[in-house]
Amino acid sequence: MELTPEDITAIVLSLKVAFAATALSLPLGFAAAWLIVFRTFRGKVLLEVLVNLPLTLPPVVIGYLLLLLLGKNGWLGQLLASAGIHLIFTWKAAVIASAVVGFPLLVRSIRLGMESIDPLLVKASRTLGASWLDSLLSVILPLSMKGIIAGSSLMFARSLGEFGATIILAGNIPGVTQTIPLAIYDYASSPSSTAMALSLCFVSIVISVAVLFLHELLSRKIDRSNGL
Amino acid sequence: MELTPEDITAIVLSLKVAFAATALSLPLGFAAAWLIVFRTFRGKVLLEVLVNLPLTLPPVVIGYLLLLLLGKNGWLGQLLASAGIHLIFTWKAAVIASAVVGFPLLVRSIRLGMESIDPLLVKASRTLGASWLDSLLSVILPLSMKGIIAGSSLMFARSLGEFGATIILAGNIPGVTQTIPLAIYDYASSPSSTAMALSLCFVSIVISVAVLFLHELLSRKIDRSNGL
Amino acid sequence: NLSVAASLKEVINELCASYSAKHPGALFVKNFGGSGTLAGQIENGAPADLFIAANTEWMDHLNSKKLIAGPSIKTFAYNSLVFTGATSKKVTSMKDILSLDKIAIGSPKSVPAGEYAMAAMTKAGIAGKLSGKLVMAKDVRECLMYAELGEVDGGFVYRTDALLAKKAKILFVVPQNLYPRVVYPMAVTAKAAQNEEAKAFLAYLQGDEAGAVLSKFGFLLK
Amino acid sequence: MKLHIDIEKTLGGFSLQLTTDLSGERVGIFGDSGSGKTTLIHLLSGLLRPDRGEILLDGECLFSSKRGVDLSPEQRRIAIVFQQAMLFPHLSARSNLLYGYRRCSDADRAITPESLIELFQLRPLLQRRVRHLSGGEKQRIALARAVLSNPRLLLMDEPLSALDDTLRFQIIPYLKSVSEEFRIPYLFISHSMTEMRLMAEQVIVVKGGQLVEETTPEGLARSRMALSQGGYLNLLRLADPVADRGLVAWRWGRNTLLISPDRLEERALFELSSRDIILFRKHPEAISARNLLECTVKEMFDADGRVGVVLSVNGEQLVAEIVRSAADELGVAAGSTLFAAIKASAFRQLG
Amino acid sequence: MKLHIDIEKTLGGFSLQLTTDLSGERVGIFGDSGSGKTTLIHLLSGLLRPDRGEILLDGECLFSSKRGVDLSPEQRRIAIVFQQAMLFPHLSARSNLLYGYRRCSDADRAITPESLIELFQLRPLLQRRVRHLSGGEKQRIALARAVLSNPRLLLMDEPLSALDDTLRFQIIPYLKSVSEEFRIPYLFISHSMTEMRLMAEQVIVVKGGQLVEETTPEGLARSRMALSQGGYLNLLRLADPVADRGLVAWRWGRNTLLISPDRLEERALFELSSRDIILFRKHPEAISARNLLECTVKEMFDADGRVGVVLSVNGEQLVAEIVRSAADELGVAAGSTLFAAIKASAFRQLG
Ligand SMILES: Nc1ncnc2c1ncn2[C@@H]1O[C@H](COP(=O)(O)OP(=O)(O)OP(=O)(O)O)[C@@H](O)[C@H]1O
Ligand SMILES: Nc1ncnc2c1ncn2[C@@H]1O[C@H](COP(=O)(O)OP(=O)(O)OP(=O)(O)O)[C@@H](O)[C@H]1O
Ligand SMILES: [Mg+2]
Ligand SMILES: [Mg+2]
Repeated sequence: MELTPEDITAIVLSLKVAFAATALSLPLGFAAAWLIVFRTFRGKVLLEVLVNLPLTLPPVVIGYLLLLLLGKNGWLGQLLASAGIHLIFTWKAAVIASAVVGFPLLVRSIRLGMESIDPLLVKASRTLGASWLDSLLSVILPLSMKGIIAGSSLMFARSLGEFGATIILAGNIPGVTQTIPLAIYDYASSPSSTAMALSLCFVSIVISVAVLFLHELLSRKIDRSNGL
Repeated sequence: MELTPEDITAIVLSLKVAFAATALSLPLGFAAAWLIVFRTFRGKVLLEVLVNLPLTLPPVVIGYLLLLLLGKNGWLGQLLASAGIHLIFTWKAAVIASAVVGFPLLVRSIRLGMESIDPLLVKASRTLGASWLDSLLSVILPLSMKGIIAGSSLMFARSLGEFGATIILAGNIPGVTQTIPLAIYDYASSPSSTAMALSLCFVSIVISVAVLFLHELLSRKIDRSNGL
Repeated sequence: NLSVAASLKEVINELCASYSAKHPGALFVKNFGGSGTLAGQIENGAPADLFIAANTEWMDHLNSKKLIAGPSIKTFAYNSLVFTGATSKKVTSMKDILSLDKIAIGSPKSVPAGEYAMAAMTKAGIAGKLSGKLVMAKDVRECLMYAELGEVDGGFVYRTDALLAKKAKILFVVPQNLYPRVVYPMAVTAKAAQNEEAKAFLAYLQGDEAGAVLSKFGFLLK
Repeated sequence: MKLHIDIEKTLGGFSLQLTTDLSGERVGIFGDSGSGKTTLIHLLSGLLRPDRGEILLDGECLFSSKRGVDLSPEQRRIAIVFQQAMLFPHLSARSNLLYGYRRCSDADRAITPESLIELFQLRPLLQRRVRHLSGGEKQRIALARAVLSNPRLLLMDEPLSALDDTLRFQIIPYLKSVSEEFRIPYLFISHSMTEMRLMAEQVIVVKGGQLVEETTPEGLARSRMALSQGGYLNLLRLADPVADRGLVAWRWGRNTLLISPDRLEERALFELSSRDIILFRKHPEAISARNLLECTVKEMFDADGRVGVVLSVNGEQLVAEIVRSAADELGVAAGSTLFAAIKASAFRQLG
Repeated sequence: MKLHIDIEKTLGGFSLQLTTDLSGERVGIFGDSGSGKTTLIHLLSGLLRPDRGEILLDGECLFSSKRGVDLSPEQRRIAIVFQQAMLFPHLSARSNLLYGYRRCSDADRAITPESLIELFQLRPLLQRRVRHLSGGEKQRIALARAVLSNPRLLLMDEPLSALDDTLRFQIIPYLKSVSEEFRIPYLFISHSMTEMRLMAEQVIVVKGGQLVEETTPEGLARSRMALSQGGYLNLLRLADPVADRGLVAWRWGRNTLLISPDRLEERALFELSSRDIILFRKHPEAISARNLLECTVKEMFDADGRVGVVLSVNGEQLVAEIVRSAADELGVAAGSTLFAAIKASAFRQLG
């Protein structure tokens, strides 16, 4: 097994993208889970559908829709462009693609974590003078940490494998937006470099196993510190 | 919004594939979850990694690996061929691709369901004369039904969106293996038929919303019948 | 910034390398993908200066939207359709493929090579008899992969792709009279219309040196 | 404290409708399970929103459907102590203790951690993990945590019922001293008559979401004497224990009581069931009961067929419970003299 | 039943090492929390695997590390009744009831559902959802379910401790009649001395995973008289109640006892604490206690400084508990005559 410098770049980029996508989604996923678990409001079903949508649509479609939204003519794209921000074709686009695709998995895990919090603990914090935001950060956040970690590891793993949405939104530019799956795609589309494709697959597997282990480790640690 | 007869075929095929993939994976996913939750054995970590692998690898890679395994020269493919079974390029291949890709999501949900079963209930059934298999079917299965339903709906939704692995293992043959995502891909590749692509996206979304609702409905019903 | 059809990856990489060697200041950012994907990206503001497509359809589409500097559209290269496979059966002409079990072509709706292959079969009068045997692939490379792995007896691919294969051999060349010419058009995007470097590279690609490289990879120059 | 409550709330099949004006520092809320006590205090603290009505605390409007006022829980400054301690499992004992204090504005910080740590003897617990605390220690921290949030009113929802008897009475003195030392009025929910008598000055009785009675703990205890397992529970404050042939002689006002040995403390609280007192008209001679007290009948009251006899024993008071036939036979009447026999083992030391 | 146990098992920091031969139909297992009782019955039933040793039931080897025998739980035919009923929540009461019966081979089906439904009065419950059953109903179903699996041995792990007092004693007669009518021997775990005395003929006491004592329920009760809150609990089987001026006169052998009214049944079981009996050397005249019994001292025993006085009352037996100084003062000795005063409210009806 040998890796070219380009492969190494792709691996580093993949890790960077997966990491950034996870970090970016965490606050949003946490907020979405909180809304779904602790709040009752109109349009909750809509939120649930929206959150779960990326799961159902093929990533290619998601990528295409994102391109329409964030592109030159998309309303969000125009907004960002007027602020001097160009996302398409940069590694940031890869981050956004991964983030959207992995979001439902993240929210589902955090929800499960939150659903096991005793609501009286939250109430207790409110009567002790914490505003809802304070209570969210000082009680709900630490107590749903297990779900957050599970969700993050799931999302990280999913991001490492994200292909369809990324190639559309970010392009397949070696050294800039070419993540491991895109590099594998490149290799695999030429019969002469199947071996290279397989080495990258192997790297991918090794990373995800490492993530799984890290997750087990962290969640055991949290079990211990919460005395569960 | 208009749908051609070919689109209708694709929709029906998609539903059939998603349904078959879910039905096929359920017993296996249930068994895998059971092994992980209730049993201690060597190689458990290996099983966990294997189950979670499809999450990390890009679907294209999964498709490629499945092709190597199930193809004419793959060992499993040869075995099946000698039994007169040819999977590749049939709708069954699409089922297998979807099943493999959705498997980690299914297992994770069933696990969460099983982890909430009081182990004493299982023990009680054993001392009442149930063998482990009997106890699995008469106690563990009905009590993890909520997780099974959540997992199935997740898996069904994921199957509806499966593209990367399917297109490699099953090809993109209209009327035979062309599911909704593949049809969208075909439409999207030509500048003139973007509108058709969007109608199919819309169908996809409608179906997944329906699945989400069905899931909510079923899991409430189970809540009620278990008196939780 | 180049947006290049994926099937041209190897040749473009080599051309860029040799250009850079002569013009040390030139820096390339290459994006490889399907022609439709690339066009969609350009339509939505992707920073591409030069677009090389695998067919004229998407080029025309962009041109009609005034995203391409119209006058700069040139032909990059031509290609030809061949039938390749690792089968032991004797296949030397369009008629012979009737004896095969499975044949891979690109999905005619989304893959130009598939469209050409379909046209050729129709013209040869065998399309009707093959309908159950065709395997539609996502792109040409997938066709080749199927052929290489022996999952199909053979497939219609471009000559350039067929030359990359190890196991699959070119069994016959599809007569040019059966299908429209395979053209790779290239153009500078509207945005880069005033970009001298882009124009210079475009000119280089039309030159003799580029021609030699293209021939090496199996492309036709006219 | 002046608390004006006039609220309605419907929850599923249950509806609460309650109007009352409470004043006084220590109010007990008594009622069967499901009568709406917890619902009431959730409404008061802002954790639940009444359907209609208003709540005024010391003149300030906390909620009013008419005026559209609805202060959030943190604005009301009403702390709750729950049945389970509800400590935050991810924080240390110290951080739990200071949770409310840290969120309290400087102006309101009348009570400081130091004083409470002293009073509640929390110092050795501060560094501990929550799960390494015993049930009683947890509840002590929870109580201190609530007090340190410097609330205007403390609501206690059966704060002791998850604890075993010993712990329960160890904590009661803390609860009372909190209110006294820091002038925090409280509402105290309990099913236990003894807790009620130790903790409350007045009691409201709730039933089916409605207020059915306003009374005193003593009145409540007497009216429910016949119904409860232990009858009327006399609470005796005893002092100066001295060992006496295997037993302990405690001073009870100007009397001495012989009691089976338990923990020795300078002063202690004992419980004695009205049913553990046997009355004689004449002095019985040799008797296994170690306490024989000469006493005068102060008054008598009826409770569901039983007779409560309020006795004066050298200035101290004791309620004995006898059946009607015994009352007739003994000729008990206000002013008559009797002998009360009590076994050494009948007393139960609390706390 | 003959049960030979000789096993070792280590679980984390806890290790169980137990060797005994039990015979008899009703064996109690007594021990503090954490002493290994549950572990022991899990080992017996095959839910846990001993590290070493052997278990023989009526000669059949259930487990032997030497011979490599380890029957699975369903092969052992040993049923367990747990502290919580552990009914399957997804099944109806009827399906729960028949769960074990359906899995029982024809040859072993000595007990039929019909007979048990009758005995346990389950007919009105059969169609109900599990969650619509009360705690006591659940436990009755759980017990019947275990019995209907036609086990060779029934293990009961504190089957009553999750129930309130009333329910608890409603169920005990069922438990006993099961063993008697269907000849199923049982091992019964409990912390309650009264349950032990009602349910067991012999008792093994477990401590720290070791067997520390083999005794009878009576021996156990006497030796622990001073330690437990209620002292020694006398169990009195009374019959033929007759109303008597607000009280109820029950027949106790050839004696009559006046007791505060509770449920009226032809025969009933009452509990009376040894501490609720006051002894006099002479007959006291007017007294509020409604029962004054003349009795003879049969024997006396010491328990941690207290004196247990075994009294014979017209052929019935009663244990009173007094302190040493009282024993001296009264001059109690075997053969002496005393008067025992007991208040009408001191009796507690069980079940
Ligand atoms: N969210 C709710 N939806 C429907 N009914 C409710 C809800 N919350 C409480 N109830 C009902 O309101 C009634 C009063 O409940 P509450 O908890 O106030 O009683 P409580 O007096 O505190 O009882 P306990 O002494 O058992 O704590 C109960 O019958 C309960 O079932
Ligand atoms: N799986 C386990 N791992 C480690 N220790 C265990 C395990 N199971 C039980 N123990 C320990 O074994 C000891 C005995 O437990 P066991 O449940 O048998 O006690 P018990 O006598 O039934 O107590 P109780 O009366 O509270 O039910 C306890 O100290 C317990 O902590
Ligand atoms: Mg309550
Ligand atoms: Mg136990």
